[in-house]
Amino acid sequence: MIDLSVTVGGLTLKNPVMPASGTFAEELALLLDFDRLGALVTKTITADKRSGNPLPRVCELPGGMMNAIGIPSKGVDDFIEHTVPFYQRFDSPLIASISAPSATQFAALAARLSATPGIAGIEANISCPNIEAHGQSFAMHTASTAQVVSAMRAATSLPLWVKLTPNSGEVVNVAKAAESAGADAIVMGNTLLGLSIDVHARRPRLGNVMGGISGASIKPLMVRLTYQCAQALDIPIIGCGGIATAEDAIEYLLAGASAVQVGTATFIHPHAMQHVIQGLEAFCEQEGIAAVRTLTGGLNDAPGALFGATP
Amino acid sequence: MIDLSVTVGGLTLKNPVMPASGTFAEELALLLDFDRLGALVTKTITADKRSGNPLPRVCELPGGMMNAIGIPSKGVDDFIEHTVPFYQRFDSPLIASISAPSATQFAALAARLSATPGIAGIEANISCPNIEAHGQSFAMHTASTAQVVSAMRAATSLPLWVKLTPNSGEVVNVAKAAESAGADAIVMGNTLLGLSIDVHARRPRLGNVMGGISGASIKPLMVRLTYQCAQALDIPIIGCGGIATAEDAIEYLLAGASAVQVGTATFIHPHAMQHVIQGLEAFCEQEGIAAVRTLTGGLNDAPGALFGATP
Amino acid sequence: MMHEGVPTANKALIRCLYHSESPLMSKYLNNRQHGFWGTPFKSATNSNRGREMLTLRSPRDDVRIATATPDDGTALILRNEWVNGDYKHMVLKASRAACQAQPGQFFNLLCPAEGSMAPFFRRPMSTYGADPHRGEVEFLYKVTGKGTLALSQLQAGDSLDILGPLGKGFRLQPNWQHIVIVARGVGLATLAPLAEAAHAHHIAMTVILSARSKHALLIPSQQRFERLGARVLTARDDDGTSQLDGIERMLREIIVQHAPDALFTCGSKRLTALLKRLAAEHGIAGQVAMEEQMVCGLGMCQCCTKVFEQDGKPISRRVCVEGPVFDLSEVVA
Amino acid sequence: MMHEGVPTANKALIRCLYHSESPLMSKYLNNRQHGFWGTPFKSATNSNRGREMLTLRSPRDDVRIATATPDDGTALILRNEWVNGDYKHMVLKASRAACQAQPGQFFNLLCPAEGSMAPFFRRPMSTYGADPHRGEVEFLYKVTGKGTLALSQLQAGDSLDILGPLGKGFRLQPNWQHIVIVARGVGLATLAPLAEAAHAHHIAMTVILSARSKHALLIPSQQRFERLGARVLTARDDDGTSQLDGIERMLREIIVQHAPDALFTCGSKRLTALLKRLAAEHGIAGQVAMEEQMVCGLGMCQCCTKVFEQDGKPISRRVCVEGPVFDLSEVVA
Ligand SMILES: Cc1cc2nc3c(=O)[nH]c(=O)nc-3n(C[C@H](O)[C@H](O)[C@H](O)COP(=O)(O)OP(=O)(O)OC[C@H]3O[C@@H](n4cnc5c(N)ncnc54)[C@H](O)[C@@H]3O)c2cc1C
Ligand SMILES: Cc1cc2nc3c(=O)[nH]c(=O)nc-3n(C[C@H](O)[C@H](O)[C@H](O)COP(=O)(O)OP(=O)(O)OC[C@H]3O[C@@H](n4cnc5c(N)ncnc54)[C@H](O)[C@@H]3O)c2cc1C
Ligand SMILES: Cc1cc2nc3c(=O)[nH]c(=O)nc-3n(C[C@H](O)[C@H](O)[C@H](O)COP(=O)(O)O)c2cc1C
Ligand SMILES: Cc1cc2nc3c(=O)[nH]c(=O)nc-3n(C[C@H](O)[C@H](O)[C@H](O)COP(=O)(O)O)c2cc1C
Ligand code: FES
Ligand code: FES
Repeated sequence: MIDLSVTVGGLTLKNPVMPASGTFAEELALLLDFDRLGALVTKTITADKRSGNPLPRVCELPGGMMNAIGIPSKGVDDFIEHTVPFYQRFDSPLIASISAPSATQFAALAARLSATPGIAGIEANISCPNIEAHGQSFAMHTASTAQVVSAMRAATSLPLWVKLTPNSGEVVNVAKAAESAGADAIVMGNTLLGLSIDVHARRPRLGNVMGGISGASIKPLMVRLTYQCAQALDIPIIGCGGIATAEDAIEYLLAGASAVQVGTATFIHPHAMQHVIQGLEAFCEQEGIAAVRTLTGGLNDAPGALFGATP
Repeated sequence: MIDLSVTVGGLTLKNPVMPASGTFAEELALLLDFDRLGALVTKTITADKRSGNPLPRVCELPGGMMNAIGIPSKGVDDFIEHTVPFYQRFDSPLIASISAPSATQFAALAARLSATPGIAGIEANISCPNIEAHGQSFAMHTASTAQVVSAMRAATSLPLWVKLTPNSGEVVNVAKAAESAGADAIVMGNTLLGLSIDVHARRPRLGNVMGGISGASIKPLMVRLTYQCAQALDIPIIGCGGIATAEDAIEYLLAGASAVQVGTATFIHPHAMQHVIQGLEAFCEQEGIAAVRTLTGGLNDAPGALFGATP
Repeated sequence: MMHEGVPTANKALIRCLYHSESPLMSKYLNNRQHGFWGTPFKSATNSNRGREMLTLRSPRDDVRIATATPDDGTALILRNEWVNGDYKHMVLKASRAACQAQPGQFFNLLCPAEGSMAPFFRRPMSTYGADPHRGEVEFLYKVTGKGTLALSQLQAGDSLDILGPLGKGFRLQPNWQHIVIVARGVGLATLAPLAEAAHAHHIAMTVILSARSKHALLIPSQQRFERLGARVLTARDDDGTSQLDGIERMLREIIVQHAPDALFTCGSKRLTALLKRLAAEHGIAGQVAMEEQMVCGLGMCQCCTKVFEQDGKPISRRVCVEGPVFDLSEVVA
Repeated sequence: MMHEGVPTANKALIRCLYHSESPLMSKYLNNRQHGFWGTPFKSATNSNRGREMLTLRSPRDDVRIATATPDDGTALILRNEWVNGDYKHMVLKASRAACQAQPGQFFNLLCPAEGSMAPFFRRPMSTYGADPHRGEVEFLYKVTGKGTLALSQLQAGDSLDILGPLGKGFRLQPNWQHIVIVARGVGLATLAPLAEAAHAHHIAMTVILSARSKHALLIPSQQRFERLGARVLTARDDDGTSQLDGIERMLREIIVQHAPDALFTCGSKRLTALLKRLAAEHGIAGQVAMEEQMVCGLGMCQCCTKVFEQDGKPISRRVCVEGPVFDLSEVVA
């Protein structure tokens, strides 16, 4: 039997595959056995109720999508009263994804959830491009990242995963800032800010004008960022972006990720995560690998031989 | 007859469509009448001969590609002696794309070309991700951009187009720095740095490990950056990234671009630029538009009505 | 895999979120009756494949609604024929779970991807027919964009991934005597099975067909409804009768003559607003099947939300799980 | 559009970049002869469709090489049949320009795109046959990855965008008496047309077929070459003879007995190195058709470069335009 277990930011998961926040909810239990998943990551919640962005909130792109859902939320009270109890039936660790407008409010929300039994860890969504104007989330810069992560670190002893954004031009520095401020793991990462226009209507396809790109088109970018972060960090990295197959997941593991999150793919194939887990097992069997965790950072990244002539 | 002409950074072009540097060369004259193109943009050259990167230099991605060609060049002498004369046969303006390791060398190369008859403008490729380590090109930061652009501005009176990179986290500030330093137009933009791994060989698919992503997958990102730059700049913007059809081009025009460049699409369909030009004309006819330039900035970007309830 | 099936969640009683309007279990007794539009629904007995009953919490009260669990399976296309210039009728061999679909429920279809023009999201499609005995489900769809074009190119023998049945369908009260259905354009596909179910329930029907002139579906729909014993009135745009006030006049006459128990419609905002007003005015029940852009169809992505009203306050509901059929009283006109 | 065609560049004499080895115009006189492998090439007269002669500047000298201009057109598939388990033989109705293809030239094929597994780059494929009179071109291809799989699924009546003829093919000197062709695996597809051309030139041939055991192409190739009057020696891996030294022994015998004028091979690095050594040792000419990953196939993208040697110095050449056929003397072993 292949050992699929991995340890990530203070948690041991039965396998490296979990849902990406916002692409997974209770209703999927109608189709998928949640006990097969490495962890259960909830939709980002906020302390207060939020309505979310204007419609349309999604649009298609070639081989992917863009969204500006805008984190509609029933608030933390409903989350603690209804959502957390629902997930107690399953033995996979529950990771609560949170967002807030300020470092202090992030810390308060983190503290509130730390006091709630049944929550195994917190994923800080400091990278949502659809809340502040034009994607200026905390994770765009090192200073704001350090400030919000240290505030949360002081507020909770639960494993704290910090989710970053590819929209920042200094992702590795931001990742190091999160690490120094006490993050237990980095999630790399959230959606890439884009704009898609209906040329006949002369209108953006999303009510919020801009939105976050996800799916296959962002995979090479996110694998690169995972690789760069892995070179610079000691804490584990959770790779996320365009994963639909086991091969996609293995690219992230080889680049340095310890676990992966599957998002958009579940919308198209509700059993996507199950297929990725099965595919990981088959790959390890074929390649004679005893434990999937040994793939982490397994990339042979020596450049090719120099090209020996000018044209 | 529809008026397809546009003025960009001091040049009047017969239509807004031109090749993206590095995806166009003399051999295409065997298939395409260069006189039909808005402008002719050459492969980036360097003062000295360069061999270019190790093989493999390209790999496929879903609906796009990644490259780490590494600007192989025969040097400026060969360019002036053989390449420039070749293009004199055509009446479309010739834009020479240049790269150099330092601001002073950029300026020297710009001066050398300004003294060469037949060159209508210079495109400064300060955004190639495959030369310096891990994409740290000039256009990543405002200071380095200002320095290199002002040096070139002093060295040439030719129209100076500055090509930016989506890898920077402060693209709009970099664009403004280029504008203040004297750029006549911004090209938005070069490729997005990525990493693609062959999981069976445990090797990067490119000899240079990382490479630049191009094609359909980067279009929504580049349209967004074009839109943000257009809001902040007075100088014209040339949109580039994933353009294969007239509709793609019109997205950029509506977002604020005055002209567009077609790159990867020409590799798959050598007549791609011709089809885009024909498509622009047909679109204007259908929509009753007399001059294509009136599309520039035509996006109605009012956000949708607020969503009036919480879940 | 021919059929993903639901996990044998023997361990846990899975409680999910579900909206419920009436306490009545959504059971319909349908006897078999062939109509041009294909077979009506069979009785919706909850399949006893050793699965825990899935109880879904309604946002307001904790009523247990036994409903078929959706199945993420691959169906085999038996027929996929043009009904007229715009519409195709697809019949598939599908799983037991899929064939439990109720009128007003829908499926999310994985359209085949062809080159760069490939559709990415699944496309939602109402159940046009579902027959557990023949093991078949049917869709009647208008070919408009990338996804429906891809569906239209499928041939008998091809397979199609279908996710469903999804959402909450129409609710019929057993004590109802007479209902009115106002159908327009493609809404006919969603409402035809409702008429079948009402007929099986021995509930009398008046159907108002409102369509542009020689609308493709007009004549065949009229025949189908008439075969179910419905009184069919047509309101055509070209002869000016299908203007909203024309339909209002017809409805007022029906309300006076037949005192219908409930009004039903699908899709069009203006018709929904009219029915809501008349239903409130005369204390009649009413339901509307709505449409909104969807991605997951399961209630996870939050893209298909609309503003409804409840006890006078605005509340956000997901069309895919809390609908697509909503009570007229909740709808914001 | 059935056929893009070259712009009527009447205005300017278009000078491009092209590599040339020998001053001889690349003309081959081929008479028609059917072989299992399809029709050999017709004489390559430069089509006089009012186009300026395209003169391509060679990097070293300014020799004018008249060559067919590539055409970006859509061809109609006549046949696309399995030759054996791995290989398919495709025959297409193509444009006049396409049918001017010479042995060693290739086409860049736009493989159809199927969902997420769609190939993106065009796939380069040697001309297996080109017949201007029948207006047909042929490809013999091994089904290995995404692109060739997509090609293999095309049927008679389907269309395929083909860009070509591309690159520089084999050069035969009219005064040559005897040539040796060493073919291995899929290289047979590239070298078969060379044999046809040599035969038409009344040049005697010895062919060494080196392939794994019952290699799919072995027997049919042997028959085809023998029909052209070639002496065929086979070197099979399984009986140990196709080891490199086995082939070297055969070559040395042929050199001694027949004093061949030139040695030809395709693809494999080890065979190329062996032929380069023997050609240098005995002052014999030699050419090799090479393969490298390609995107544009036209010389623009710079991805298909290899290091060659010229006057003892390393120089970079593009396999797609300065090749795919190179002189053995330039190749770096
Ligand atoms: C619950 C429900 C039931 C439906 N039942 C039927 C039916 O029985 N018969 C029928 O012909 N149509 C029905 N529709 C509409 C059908 O989903 C759209 O016609 C279809 O999605 C159009 O996809 P396309 O790719 O052809 O068009 P495109 O314009 O290419 O679609 C682009 C995007 O917009 C979405 N979209 C476009 N039109 C609609 C629409 N009217 N409703 C929802 N999303 C849309 C598509 O799903 C896709 O995400 C139903 C829609 C919903 C929500
Ligand atoms: C000039 C030239 C002539 C050729 N002639 C023939 C021929 O007559 N018959 C034949 O069967 N094959 C021939 N080949 C090889 C053929 O191009 C490859 O088999 C084909 O590209 C594989 O594509 P794929 O999608 O099936 O494989 P994949 O593995 O999916 O291809 C992935 C990428 O690698 C490239 N690639 C893979 N193998 C090769 C290769 N051997 N050479 C160049 N690129 C490759 C593909 O083009 C594609 O870009 C030729 C190659 C060249 C360069
Ligand atoms: C519809 C939608 C909703 C999302 N909501 C959230 C969210 O609430 N919180 C969050 O951190 N990320 C959210 N994301 C981002 C995903 O978690 C993930 O980071 C991103 O989509 C990239 O992964 P993918 O390509 O596998 O989807 C959302 C993505 C989508 C498509
Ligand atoms: C093979 C290849 C080579 C390129 N070479 C250059 C170059 O030399 N200089 C440059 O400024 N951009 C170069 N680019 C980037 C393109 O000019 C263009 O900015 C980018 O590919 C995005 O456009 P596209 O999606 O239409 O290709 C190259 C791109 C490719 C794919
Ligand atoms: S379609 Fe995803 S929540 Fe309704
Ligand atoms: S394939 Fe583009 S230069 Fe050879």
